[in-house]
Amino acid sequence: MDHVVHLSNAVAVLGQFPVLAGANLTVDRGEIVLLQGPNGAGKTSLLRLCAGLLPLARGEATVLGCDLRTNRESVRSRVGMLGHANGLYADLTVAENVRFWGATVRASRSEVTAALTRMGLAQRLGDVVVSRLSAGQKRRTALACLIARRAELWLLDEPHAGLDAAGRDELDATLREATSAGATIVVASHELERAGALATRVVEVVGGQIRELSSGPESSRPESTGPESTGPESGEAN
Amino acid sequence: MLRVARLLAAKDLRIEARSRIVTNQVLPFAAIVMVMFAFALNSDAVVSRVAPGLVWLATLFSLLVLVQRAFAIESADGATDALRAAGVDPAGIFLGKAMALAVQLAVLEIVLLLSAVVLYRAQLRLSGVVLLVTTLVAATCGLALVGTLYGGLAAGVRGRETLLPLLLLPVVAPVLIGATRATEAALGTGGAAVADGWPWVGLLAVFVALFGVGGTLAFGPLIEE
Amino acid sequence: MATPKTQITDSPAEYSDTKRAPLGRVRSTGTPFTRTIGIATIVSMATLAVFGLVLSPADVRQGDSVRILYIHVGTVWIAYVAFTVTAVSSAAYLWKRTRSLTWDRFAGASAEIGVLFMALTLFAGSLWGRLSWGKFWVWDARVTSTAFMFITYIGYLAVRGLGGSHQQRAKRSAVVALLAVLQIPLVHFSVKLWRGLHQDSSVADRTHVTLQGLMLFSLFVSLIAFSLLYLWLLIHRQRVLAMQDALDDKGLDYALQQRRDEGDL
Amino acid sequence: MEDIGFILAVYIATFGSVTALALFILRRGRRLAAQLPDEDKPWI
Repeated sequence: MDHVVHLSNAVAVLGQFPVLAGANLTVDRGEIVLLQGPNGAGKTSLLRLCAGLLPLARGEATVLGCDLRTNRESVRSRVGMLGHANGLYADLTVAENVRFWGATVRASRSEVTAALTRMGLAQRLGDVVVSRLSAGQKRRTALACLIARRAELWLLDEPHAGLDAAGRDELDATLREATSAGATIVVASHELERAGALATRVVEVVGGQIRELSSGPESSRPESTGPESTGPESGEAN
Repeated sequence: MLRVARLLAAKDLRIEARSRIVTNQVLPFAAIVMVMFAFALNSDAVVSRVAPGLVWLATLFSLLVLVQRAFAIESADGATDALRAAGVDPAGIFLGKAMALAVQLAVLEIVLLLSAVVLYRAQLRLSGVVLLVTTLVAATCGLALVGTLYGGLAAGVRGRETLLPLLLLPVVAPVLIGATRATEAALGTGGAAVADGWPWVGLLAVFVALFGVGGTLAFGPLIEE
Repeated sequence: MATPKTQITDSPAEYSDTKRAPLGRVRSTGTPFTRTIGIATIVSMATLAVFGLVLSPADVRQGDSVRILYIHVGTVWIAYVAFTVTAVSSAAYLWKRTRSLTWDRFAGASAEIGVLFMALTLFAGSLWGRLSWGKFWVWDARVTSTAFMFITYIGYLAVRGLGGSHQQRAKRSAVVALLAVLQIPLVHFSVKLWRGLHQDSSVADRTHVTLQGLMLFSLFVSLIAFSLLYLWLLIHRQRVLAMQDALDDKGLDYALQQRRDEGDL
Repeated sequence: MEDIGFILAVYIATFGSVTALALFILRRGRRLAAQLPDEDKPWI
C-alpha cells in the first residue's frame, strides 16, 4: 500500500453525465489535500468515488489498497465521509445520533463520548433533538459522528459550511490531530484562507479533472508520518 | 449482521416513538379506510362476512404508507448514503428495517382487527386464538419483508410514490389471500372451521421463508448505485 | 383478413434519404439469418391466418370460437417462453463474472416482447371466454396468475427505465427479474389454493377440446409461427438495444471531451 | 355467426400489434444504425 489514494484517469458517471472526466490524483499518508474549484467541477463526485459510493466507469482507482474497480465495498468501513447532507436523523437527539453512527462501526462508548466532547456537544446540546438545532450545530453533530468513526481516510465536503468561528477552530484542530494520529484527509472547500492554511497541498478540480496547484504553506510536501509510506515514490499503487 | 439489524430496528422504533407519525397519522388513515369500506359495501351482513378481507386490505394500504415513511427517514438527510458509506452490511439494514416495520404493522393490525369487531361485528372466538396470533405473526413478517425490499429499491429513484405500489401489490397478493382465509377460519366467518386455516398459515410461512432469504440477498444490489 | 405486413427484407432504396449514412448502405439490425427467419415468419403467419380462419373446421362443441385458440395458445406460449428467457438471462448476467450487458439486453428485449404477448393473451383469452363460458373473466388460478405476471413484468420494465448507468440498470433489473421468479409460483399456488376451496365451476369439463386433424395442424402452425416471430423480434430488439447502449457510450465520449474542455476555458 | 366479430378482433389485434412492434423495432434500428459505424454492430 504505497499511496492512500491513487486515481489514474478515473472516470465516473452520473446517469449519462461524466462527473469525473479522467482525474489523476495521488494522496499519501498524513496529507491534508484541499480540493478547490467552481461549483459542478466534480469535487463532491471525487470524494464520493474515494468513499466507494460512486462506481468507477473507466480508469483506475485504488484507495487504502482496495481496487475500486473490483471491490469498492471493502473500502467503506475504513473511510469516513461527510457529504453535503449531514446524514442525521431529525427525530433523534445529538447524542443518540452520534451513538448510532458510532455503533455502525463498533466504536466504543468512550470514543463516542470523546467525539461529543471534542465538538462541544457533550453538555447541554447532547440531549437536544436534531430538528431543533441550527445548521451549524447540525454540522458539528455530523462531524462528531465522523470523529467517532476513527477512519483512516477522511473525506470532507464543505466541512466549514455553517460553522461559527469556534466551530471552525475546533474542526481544524481535530483534523490536525487526526493527521498526526496517522489519518489522511481530503477536503473540498470554498473557504480558501481557512482551509488553505490547514492544507498541506492544494489541487484544483475543473471539468472533472484535477490540476495540481501548489504545495501548502510549508512549501514542500510533508514528511509522511505513516510507517508504510517511507519510500514515497517507490512503486505504483495497484 | 444481526447486530446491525438490531441497531437499525431500535433506531427506527425510537424515531417512531418520538415522532408518532404512525400513531397520529397512519392509524387514523387506516381507521377511515375501514369506515369507507362500510360505506361502499352498504350492508351489515356483507360487511361482517368480508370483515377479515377488509382488515387485510386496509393493512396493505397502510403498508404502502408505512414503507414510504420508513425510507423517507433515511433519505431526508442523506442517511442512506451515510449508511452505505459506513460500510454497514445491507443484509443487516434490510432485516433491521423489516423488524421495525413489522412491529409497527403488528400494532396497526391489532387496532384494525379490534375496529373490525366494533364496526363490522366480527366475532372473536377462543378456539381460534392460536391460529389468529400465528396468522398475524406470519403475515406481518411477510409484509414487512417484501415492503422493505421493494421500498429500498424505490427509495432512491424518481417516481417512487407510484413505482412502489406497482411493484409491491402484486407481490403481496399471496399474503392477502392467505391471511384473509386464515383469519376467516380463526374468526369463524361464514362458518369456516379453525382447522381450515392452517394450510394458509403454511402458505404464509413459505412466503416469509422465500422472501426472507431472497430479500436478504437482493437488498444490497438493489440499493447500490 | 389480417395478414402480416411486416417488410422484413431490407431494400437498399429505403436508405437513399438517410442523412448520416456512410458510403453504400447502412447496415442495420438485419443479417441473412434474421432475414431467413423473417421470411419464414411471414409465410408461417400467413399460413396460420389461412388455416385458422378458413381451412380448419369449427369445433363440434365450441363452434367457431375455437379459432381464437390458435392465436391464444401461440401468444401465451411465447409469453411464457419470453419470461423464462428473461429470468435465465438475468441469472446469467448475475452469474457470469464478466457482467456482460448482452445478457441484460436479452432479458430486457424478451420482457418487452413477453409483456406485449401477455396483453394479447389476456385479450384473446377474455374474448374466447366470453364466447365459450359466457364471461370475459373467470377467477381460475391460471387466468389470474397470468394477469399477475403481466403486471409484474410491467413493473420490471418500469425498473429498467429508472435510469442510471448501464451496469446499474442491469444489476437492479436482474435482481427484480429473479424476485419475480420467486413471486410467480407463490401467486399461482395461492390463487389455486383459493379457488380450490371454493370449487364453484369446473372450467376444464366444459371447455375440453379434442383437437384432431386440421385443427391440431393449425395449432402446430400457430406454435411454429409464433416461435419464429419471437426469435425474430428478440434478435432485432436486442440489437437495437445494443446500438442504443453503444450510442450512449459514444455520447459519453463526447460528453467527456466537453467536460474536459470546461477546464480549458 | 355472431362469433365472427370476436374472432376477427383477436386476429386483427394480434397481427396488427405484432406488425406494429416489428416495424417499430426496424425503424428504430435503422435510425440508430445510421449513427453508428459497423464496428459497433458485432452481428455483422
